[in-house]
Amino acid sequence: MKRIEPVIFDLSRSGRGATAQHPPAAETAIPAQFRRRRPPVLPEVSELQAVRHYTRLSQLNYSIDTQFYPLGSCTMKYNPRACNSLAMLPEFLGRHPLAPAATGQGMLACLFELQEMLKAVTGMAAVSLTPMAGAQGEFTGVAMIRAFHRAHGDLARNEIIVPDAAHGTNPATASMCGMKIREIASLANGDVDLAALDAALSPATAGIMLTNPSTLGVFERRITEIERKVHAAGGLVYYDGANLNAILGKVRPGDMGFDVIHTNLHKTFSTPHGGGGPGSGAVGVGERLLPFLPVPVVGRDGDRYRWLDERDLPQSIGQLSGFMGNTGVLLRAYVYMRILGAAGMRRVGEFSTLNANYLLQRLREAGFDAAYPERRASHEFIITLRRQTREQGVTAMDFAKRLLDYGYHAPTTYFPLLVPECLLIEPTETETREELDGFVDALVAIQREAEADAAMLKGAPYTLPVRRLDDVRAAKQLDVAWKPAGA
Amino acid sequence: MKRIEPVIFDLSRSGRGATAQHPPAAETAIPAQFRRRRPPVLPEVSELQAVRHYTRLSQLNYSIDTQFYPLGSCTMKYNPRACNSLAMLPEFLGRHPLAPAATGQGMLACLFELQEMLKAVTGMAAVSLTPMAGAQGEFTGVAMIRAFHRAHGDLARNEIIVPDAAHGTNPATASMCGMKIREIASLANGDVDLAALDAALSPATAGIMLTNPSTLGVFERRITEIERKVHAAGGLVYYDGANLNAILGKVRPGDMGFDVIHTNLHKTFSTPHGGGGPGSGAVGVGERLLPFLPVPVVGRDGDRYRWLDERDLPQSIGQLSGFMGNTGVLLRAYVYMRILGAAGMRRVGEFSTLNANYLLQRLREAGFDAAYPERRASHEFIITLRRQTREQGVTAMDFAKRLLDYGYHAPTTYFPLLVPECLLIEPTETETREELDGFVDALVAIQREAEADAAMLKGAPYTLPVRRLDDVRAAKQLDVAWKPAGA
Amino acid sequence: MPYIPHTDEDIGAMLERIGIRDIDELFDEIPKELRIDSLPGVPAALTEMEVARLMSERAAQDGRPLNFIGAGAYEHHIPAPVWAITTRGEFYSAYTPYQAEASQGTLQVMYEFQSMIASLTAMDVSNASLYDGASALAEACLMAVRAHRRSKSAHILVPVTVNPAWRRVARVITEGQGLVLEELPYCTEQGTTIPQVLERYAGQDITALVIQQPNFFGQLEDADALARWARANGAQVIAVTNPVSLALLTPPGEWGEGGADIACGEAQPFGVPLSSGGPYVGFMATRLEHVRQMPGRIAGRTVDLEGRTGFTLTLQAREQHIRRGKATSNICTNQGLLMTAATIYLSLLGPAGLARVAGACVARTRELVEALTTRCGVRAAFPGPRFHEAVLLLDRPVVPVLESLAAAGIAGGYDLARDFPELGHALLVCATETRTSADIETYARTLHRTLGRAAAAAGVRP
Amino acid sequence: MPYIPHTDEDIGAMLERIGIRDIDELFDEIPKELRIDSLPGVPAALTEMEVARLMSERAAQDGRPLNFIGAGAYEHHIPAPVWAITTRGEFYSAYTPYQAEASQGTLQVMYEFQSMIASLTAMDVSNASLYDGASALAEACLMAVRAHRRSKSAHILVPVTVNPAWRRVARVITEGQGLVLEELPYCTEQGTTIPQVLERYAGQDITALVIQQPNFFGQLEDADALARWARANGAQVIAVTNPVSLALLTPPGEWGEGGADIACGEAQPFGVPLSSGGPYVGFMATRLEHVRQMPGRIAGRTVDLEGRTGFTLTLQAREQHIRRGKATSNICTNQGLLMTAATIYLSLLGPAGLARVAGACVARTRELVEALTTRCGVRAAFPGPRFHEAVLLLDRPVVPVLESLAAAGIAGGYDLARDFPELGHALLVCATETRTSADIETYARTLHRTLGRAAAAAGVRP
Ligand SMILES: Cc1ncc(COP(=O)(O)O)c(C=O)c1O
Ligand SMILES: Cc1ncc(COP(=O)(O)O)c(C=O)c1O
Repeated sequence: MKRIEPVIFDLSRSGRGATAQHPPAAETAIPAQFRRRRPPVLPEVSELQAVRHYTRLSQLNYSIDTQFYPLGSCTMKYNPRACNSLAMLPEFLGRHPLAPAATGQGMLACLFELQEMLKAVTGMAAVSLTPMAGAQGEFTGVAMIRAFHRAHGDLARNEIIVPDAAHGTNPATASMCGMKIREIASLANGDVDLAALDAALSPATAGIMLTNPSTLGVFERRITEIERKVHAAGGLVYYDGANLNAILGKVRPGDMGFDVIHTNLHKTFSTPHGGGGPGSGAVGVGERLLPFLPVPVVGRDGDRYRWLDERDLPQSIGQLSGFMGNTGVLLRAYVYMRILGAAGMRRVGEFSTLNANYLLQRLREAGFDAAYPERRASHEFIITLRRQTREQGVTAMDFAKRLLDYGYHAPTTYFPLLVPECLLIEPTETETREELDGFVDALVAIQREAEADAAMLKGAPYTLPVRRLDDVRAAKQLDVAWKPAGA
Repeated sequence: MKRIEPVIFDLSRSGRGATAQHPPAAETAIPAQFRRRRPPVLPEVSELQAVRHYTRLSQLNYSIDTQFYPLGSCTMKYNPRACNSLAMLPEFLGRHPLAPAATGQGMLACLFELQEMLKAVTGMAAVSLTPMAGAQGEFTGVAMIRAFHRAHGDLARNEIIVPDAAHGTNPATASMCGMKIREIASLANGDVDLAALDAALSPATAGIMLTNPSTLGVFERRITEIERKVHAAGGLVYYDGANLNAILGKVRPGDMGFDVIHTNLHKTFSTPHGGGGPGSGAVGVGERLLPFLPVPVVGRDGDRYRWLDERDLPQSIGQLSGFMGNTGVLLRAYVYMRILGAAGMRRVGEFSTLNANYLLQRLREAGFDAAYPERRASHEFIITLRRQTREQGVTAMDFAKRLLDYGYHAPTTYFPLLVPECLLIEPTETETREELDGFVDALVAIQREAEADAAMLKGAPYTLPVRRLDDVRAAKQLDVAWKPAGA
Repeated sequence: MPYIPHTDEDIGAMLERIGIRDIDELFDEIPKELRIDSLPGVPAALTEMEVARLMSERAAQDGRPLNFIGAGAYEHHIPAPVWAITTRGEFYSAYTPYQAEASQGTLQVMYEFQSMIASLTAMDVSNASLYDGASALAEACLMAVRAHRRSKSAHILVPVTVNPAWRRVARVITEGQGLVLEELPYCTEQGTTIPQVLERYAGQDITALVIQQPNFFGQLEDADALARWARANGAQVIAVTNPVSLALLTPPGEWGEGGADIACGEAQPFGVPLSSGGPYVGFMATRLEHVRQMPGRIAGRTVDLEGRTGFTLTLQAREQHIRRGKATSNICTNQGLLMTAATIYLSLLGPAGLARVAGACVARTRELVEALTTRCGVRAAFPGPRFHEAVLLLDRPVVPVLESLAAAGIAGGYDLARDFPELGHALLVCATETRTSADIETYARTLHRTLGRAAAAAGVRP
Repeated sequence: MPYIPHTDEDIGAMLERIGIRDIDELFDEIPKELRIDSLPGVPAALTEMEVARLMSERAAQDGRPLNFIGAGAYEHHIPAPVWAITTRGEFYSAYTPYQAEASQGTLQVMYEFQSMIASLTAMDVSNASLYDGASALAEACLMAVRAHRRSKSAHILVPVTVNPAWRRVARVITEGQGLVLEELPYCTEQGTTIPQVLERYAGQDITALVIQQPNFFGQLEDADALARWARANGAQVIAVTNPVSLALLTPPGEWGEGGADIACGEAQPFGVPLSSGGPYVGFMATRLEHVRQMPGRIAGRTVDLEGRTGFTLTLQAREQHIRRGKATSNICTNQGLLMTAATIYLSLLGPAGLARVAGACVARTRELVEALTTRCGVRAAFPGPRFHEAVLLLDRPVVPVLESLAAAGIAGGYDLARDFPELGHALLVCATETRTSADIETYARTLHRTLGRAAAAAGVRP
């Protein structure tokens, strides 16, 4: 009976508008040959209609602010509101990126200090803040590795080694950089198969991309061995720091001998995910890659800050965004790090790990199967529902959809690809024990439902704004842009 | 299955806290005799828990931003977001009320111009912005009337005439001022009964409080006659301007000869209702009451603004709030009025009236009974469900609760008291024709439901966070403050 | 047409449906001679962009002076979540929760606020806000008269150490009902009310005694002794408190042996910005036995048709919309949104955080007093424990000093000359947890310079 | 412990359940020699209040200069509802909508954004954002190579009138895959690309031609002629546009006869603040036939089990999380929140409002150019129609002039010396609807003074 919210275009009426937002008409004198013949079809709605529409749409979402959101690999922790409001002070928002550095000393001071703090927590020699997300950070890293080999005349090194558990962006990035991908297997215990690594190393090896703790939810125990092997083979070592949350303040990639790392500020440093972004994939480098760092980087001359560019860093791989990356995201991360401080950052690693291991323990006691039962969980872990699929015919997807009915966002499903029917569960340090206990209760209840009436689970969710959606139809009968009726 | 949101105290755990908000501990050295023995019981929750809790609670509300909200007498129009963000500029928020006027010239300029605009739209000689809501505006008005008679040595005038259709605050205010209330009847056509007025007038008459357009949703046609009669009897005339929205820019209380008016800035000038306030009940006065205006008032000396107080206005009734009223609300109203401008204000009157009359017409065509069928609607109107109550046994309450299921907030029910089973419906000018049509469709559908299954309606609402609530129990088994279990 | 959605087609169709030709016909019941067709005096419309520019310029003009004024309104840090959530449309643009089922958010917040206020004050029940602290005191006086059935005098004793603006407001609001608010003098050495002054009222019909703790000067009254006297003499106790102080100080409900009958005050310090004086949020709490005399909205917990917990407005028979001329007050619209902010604030601070805020206020004000008295040649007017603010004595009129501080970007305090001439050149200053040592240093340096320069100009040695 | 809810009791109970004694044991799989126990280089924690003070001071230090810079980022009025809604927790703190049923809000916004971009560009389909305009151009080049099956050269012609920063970014991002971006010179008299320069590529295997309209100088290119050449010579057309201009200018989908193949650009002007360069929001649209080559998220409309309309991510087989090394791009996290802001912005502006914004930009920039050329002795570099910005020629190096304007609170434009030395002392200026005549007057007056004073100092007559 309650209305499904229509598409904004369906609310549109010719001649309506939020006119308080329309500047007065002006004479433009653009010659006819350049002029558009028909105006674009955009919504014509009142301000109230727009406000009501988007407010209602927002209410259809699950989010950290409303639900526990244990999406593995995504670090859905509380995004402190102060980070938003302080990054959105009018002076910061109003500043043009090309305005003279003299009018941006306050902002640049924050970014400079952020660079320093990221150096400290990663143990790297230098940091560039410009990559606009993790994947662009990866791109930056691989591009620097490429530039390093080129600078050494080592043109044949065009292979990147990637463990099979890697996030999809790792191989995608390698391809984007024109590299060949050598995938290597993981062992049954979650560590990388060193024999496979040995076999993969060759004079063509440009480097390895390693996620640690890996997306299997475990810390790679032989990390220094891997580092040494790759370096010995002439390759460089790349650290996908997306899971830095797990080890923050406990162990540093720089100390493991890595040449480059990207960090997802939108994970570890709690800038919001915004329903798909923005992020920031700041990269840190060791001495080897320092000359290749992307520009711009914030430098300090005496007590003045300024952006360093290619003129300062002539070997830089160059620029990756129109200006200097996602400054607003960086300011949010800066605020977060200042509020946490050194001790707070260590606690992030500790309590995210505590929460994950507690949750894993409770789920195992409740009869769920850990994918790596003999391992400590990092800040996340995997349970596999292979048994349930075999016995009750209910899949990880069914559990996930049913969890939504219980008021929890689902964990990551079907990733990493090598664990069948898996749920990758990351509670983060900002959730309470009660919330974790409630989640266990829900999974237990669903397990009972599966045993009693598996077919019911197939129909889940039941209480969300829509029931399970037809993805196949979405791809086949492609409708990705609204068309006026009859068009 | 989805959790009802617990009371925040039930989320509390001893030792938990949103510690980013706690300043460092300091030595206070307060002598033991003054010290509290047990700390107060306040929630101990994390910042995320608080954010999640109050975000979820907010989603349980209907509001203008999410629903059509045709609550009669309340003018639930769109509250432009700009009014909020511009009133909340950091300099305005941070200013202490007792800081020297030199540091508040920008704010005072806004309030001074607001006074001028309110004078212009009400047609009064002067305005004070200090009353903090409509009812305090009424109090101010009656207190000024009292002061006027006293100043004229007219100590016997202690009766206030109030039509039976009046809002409850009118008689309550009169009592609060120590006045006796003479209630007079309305005619079947919605106008005041002049014979009753004549009978009520006497040497004890201090004044009359008149709402126009009245809460019956009609304009008092013999307004000037009433004004003349009361003035002739030595009384003063008070204009309850809560319904000013209906006549904005079309007719002015000052031109009708009124001595004092309060306006609800939180209705006509669209400052938000905030789930119960704040408001502002700025009062305008004619020449007679000018000396008695409450302080402070913004004055201008050359190009400087300052607050005028009792030293400037020695006959003032005095001060009604700790400082100068609800400044932040006043700034919101100021922004609203500047964006509307003179033409926009006239349109408020026109389109709120158009929407009401259109909606009334459509409902009448759909078979609903207007309480005052021969009258034009003002910006609101009454339908009575007396017939439905008689025929199907469903009440105005049942219709109201069922409307919630249809995604509409209910109109005002059972007010004014003299129309049985009434709905007082005020659509406001900011709603679209489609929204009004949808509302008609819902009422028609409910009428059909009433005919088919009246008992079902008694159980409404069905789709809200709770079903119909037990008000009797709430009053009998009073639970108005959380107690720890076992306390 | 800003904020009006009607297209020409809409207007045409609507007029046709109503059966009229133009909108003006809808106003044909209004006497012709009264109708106007323009609004001289109201400027033409601006766009949102233009008004935003205007307001930004006016705000910039006002600046952000470093604030050391208290005197009833306090600058505290407001946690970022407070207003991010309070201004969510669902809170911001809702009405008073008349339809309980569609307003559970607001109603539950009210219930939580009431619970917090009751606990802070150690009273049984609280309402869900009054306009502000001053009007809350007025309402408390009126309520005391209603609640104290045996007392016929409507005679209330109000110490002069109670906020003078609030005393003025209470007088304006209560005089219509014939209340007599009689002032109790204070000790100009101690800055507090000496319980002995009450002796001359012994045996008289006194309806209530008001006690403000901490008092307007920031000094701590002997609330226990005052409350004991009231109880012994058949008078009710109306407590006025800065609720931040209740994190540390004995709550009104425990004053003397029996505690206060009514506790009221200003909850602005709980997450509500200074905002030039409002909107703020008055609070009031009382004993269960008096709940039916209390003004203002009250939310209660109850159950729905299915037995689920829910919240609703309760005891509405006290209110104007039901009881009309016999209501406990005329209040209708109150300060709901600020009440929401205060509730979120208190949830974020909790008992530990609030105690720290209170403690920091004490410590900072002490630091301020020390800095100014040791370095600027002013002296503290009163000894004895104080909270939040302090009275300083200058050797010259306060206003010119404040003006020159203002020119240096400092809001230096509140001049007591109007209300307390007997104190001489007295300045009320305040430092909350928001003032750093560097801020205090800035104040001390600037005041030193100001006094020195003025003195030099006048040929006086500081 | 900021943002961590664990009480001592929680910790004890959790450790016990896990069966360990302290949290450090959880890290026992990490080689001991790697573990650290402090973080020198990271300062100690501050409270939110302290950081708020710090950030406010830093913001105040930066001030709010009057801005006349464009060059790829534009100051427009942002309607108040845009960020009030965008920062609602449900949008702000949600992830990419992997669980469609619990993310209908975000998904529908994506669908609406795609619809708006498709309509503005007159293309069939759009994605739901890329990082920014520069990286969108890079992705467009890579996509063109994938989409143009017949072309083997990966050779793309890029006029020098395309934003130089974007050209740099495109080069960095595409060089790994061996793309060759070849620069096309422009006419230094007209400030546009002369279609004739293309003649020397006739008959060559050119994968695509990039056309930026309006170009980096704000001048209007003969997009029709350029696009026609591309089509006639078997090259794809990659359109780069400021989407505000599309309210008035021929959209890429209608350039020449066949229209562009890919349209991309920066949607920052749609409600996204300047914010020192980001986060912004790149967009990309294409023809239906190329949709499977497009990078980025796409939301599609479908039905649920009960046949109700709903939205879901679609064509995910293009993306890295499915296709991994063979994906159309490595992009994962994108600019969802800014996409949300842009969608709300466009809903509030509508076709009429956006046309007015575009028109005001044209008119204001014309007014600015007139004021500066007639009063300050600078001259416009190029004739011909322009949009949004203009190149001015000075008689002396630009940087010192900009610095002295900055000292007067004016961000006076962008120095073209680095990228366009052939133009001499060239300054790119811009005025949007946010600049008033008074602002332009302020600029003209200040520039006049600056040039005069500098000239006087150097003994030069202006
Ligand atoms: C392990 C890992 N690496 C890389 C990424 C890519 O980061 P982004 O989404 O910011 O591009 C992610 C994000 O999901 C990830 O989980
Ligand atoms: C006609 C009328 N008068 C007076 C009032 C009282 O105004 P307030 O609620 O602002 O005190 C109202 C508010 O509902 C009203 O409708």
